[in-house]
Amino acid sequence: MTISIAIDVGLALLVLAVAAWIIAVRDAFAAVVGFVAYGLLLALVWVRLAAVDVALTEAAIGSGVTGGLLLAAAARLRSSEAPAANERPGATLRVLTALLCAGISLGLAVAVLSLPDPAPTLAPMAAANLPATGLGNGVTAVLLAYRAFDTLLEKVVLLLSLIGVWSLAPDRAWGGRPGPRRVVRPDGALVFLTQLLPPVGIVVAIYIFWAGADEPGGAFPGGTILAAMWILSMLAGLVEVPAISRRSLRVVLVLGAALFFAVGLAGFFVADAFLAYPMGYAKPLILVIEAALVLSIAAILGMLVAGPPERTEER
Amino acid sequence: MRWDTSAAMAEFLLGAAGFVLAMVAVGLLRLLRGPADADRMMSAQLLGTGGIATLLLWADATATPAVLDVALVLALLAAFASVAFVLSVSRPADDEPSTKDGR
Amino acid sequence: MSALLDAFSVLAVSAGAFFFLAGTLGLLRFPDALTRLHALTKADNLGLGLVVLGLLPRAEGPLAALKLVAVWLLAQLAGATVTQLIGRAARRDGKAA
Amino acid sequence: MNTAALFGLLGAALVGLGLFGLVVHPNPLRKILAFNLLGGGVFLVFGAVARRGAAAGMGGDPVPQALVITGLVVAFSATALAVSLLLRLFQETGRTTLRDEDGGKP
Repeated sequence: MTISIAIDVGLALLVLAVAAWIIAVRDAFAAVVGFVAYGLLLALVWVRLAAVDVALTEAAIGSGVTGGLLLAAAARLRSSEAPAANERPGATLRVLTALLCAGISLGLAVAVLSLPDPAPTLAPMAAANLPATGLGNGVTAVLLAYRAFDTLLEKVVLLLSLIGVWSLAPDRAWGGRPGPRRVVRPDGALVFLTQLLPPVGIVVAIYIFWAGADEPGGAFPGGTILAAMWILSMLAGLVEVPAISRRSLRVVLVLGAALFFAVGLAGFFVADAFLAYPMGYAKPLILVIEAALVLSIAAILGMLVAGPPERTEER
Repeated sequence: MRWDTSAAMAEFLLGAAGFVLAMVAVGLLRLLRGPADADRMMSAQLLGTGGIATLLLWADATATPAVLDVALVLALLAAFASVAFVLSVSRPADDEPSTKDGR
Repeated sequence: MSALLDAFSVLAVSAGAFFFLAGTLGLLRFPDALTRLHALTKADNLGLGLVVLGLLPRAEGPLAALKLVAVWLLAQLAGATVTQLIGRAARRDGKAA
Repeated sequence: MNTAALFGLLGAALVGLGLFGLVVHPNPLRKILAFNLLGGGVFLVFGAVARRGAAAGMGGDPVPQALVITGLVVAFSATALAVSLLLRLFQETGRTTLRDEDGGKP
């Protein structure tokens, strides 16, 4: 299949060129647009690497939500002056850095080329234990059964980073709403898009989450799509950004991690180990946890993009 | 029965996917040249559409229907970055006369 | 029948690929932003549309066909919106320059 | 050369590029971008390892793939935190430089 090889080589060169351009270009906004393209191309690379689950997550997070976040930041920072010339490292330093970085790349490349053959893999074990989980998708099984502990801690990391963002709020705005007040703009195309897209997006998100049990999909891309739809509605002024002190918001934020943790603790009593699922109940439990995770991921990502609170309730 | 043709068809679809990908890659030159933000957004938009078409062709050529879902997510979020950008720069009191837009 | 459908797929996909070629050429060769935008919308609408049309008869089951159509519709919606935003930005750039 | 090795090498190159940008760019937003490029490279190396581990009817070893999915989400949360810090710095000082200009902070 020479066409396949040609496509792979072309795609790799394209990603490399876009990445080099992102580093080299002067204008910050142009670099961010390049980054959106980079995320999209990486999603294609993941498909070529037969990692469709990763491709879905990359498509949703990498080019979608991260792109929006960075473009919005670039827009708000446009008025800031360019860094002074004396802040740029000198030519000698740059050459030295380039050499060092090239050395690191070279070392990694050697490591990639000298990976053991045959490759060590956990795929047979993952496949052999799939029937016990009732799932059909190995990646979902790893995320929510075999390595559930990692996923639980990752939820905690997400919450911690949200607390980090909130802690940047000025004292007077604590407990208030992030971002400026937004009004619905009388603008045909945008209103049309922001009213039509979220319902479709919610359906797609639920489908991706549901398919995740047996096909590529799952809580991460599902939750991210939901987050993107929420962000769109908030930006368009169709939905108010919730105040961070609101109890219902906080419940949704911790719901995923809390339920995950509770099921994990229950594992001590019903299945002899933390995060062990009782026989025969693995799949329903996993689906319930995943549903909670979808909601929590959507809420956390949405609030992360919204940023620290800036205005208090009474304004 | 299409035993004999299906392999050739897969090869053709893969070739078409490569062609579309190559085209939008060339279109990325507009990202390099600019000169305005509008031009850069255009080439990103073209890359998005081309990437979606490439994924649809791959899904068929390699018989992996799950790849369709990736295309679906990309299509859903295709406008997200641009719209987020526009909405976050504009203030409520926007000076643009939107009604005068012909399109 | 299947040979006919295959021929249809080949034709539609080829035509779609051609519109991507046209869109790219237009994007690179046309002199100003608004004409470039015009070229872009051709690739957007017709290129993807014809590829979807060519793949439809080969779709495995109604769900796959539904997804193909949904992808095209979503891309249309995104394309229309972004085109409008870009067009406005291009006019503003033109005025500023 | 097979697909896994090719994209693994791409990942290695991206790590170097991202690291270079992270070091030499004085603008924090560009540093955030470079950090994400670097992250993408690391994930691709994982992807190459996963692809090589294809077995038992799976296209790749699901364990590194799951790690990458977790990593993507964590990378996003780190990016969002960094962007918030940067925007807050800009709000407070009107500048986005990390340089401590005249010896001390006002």
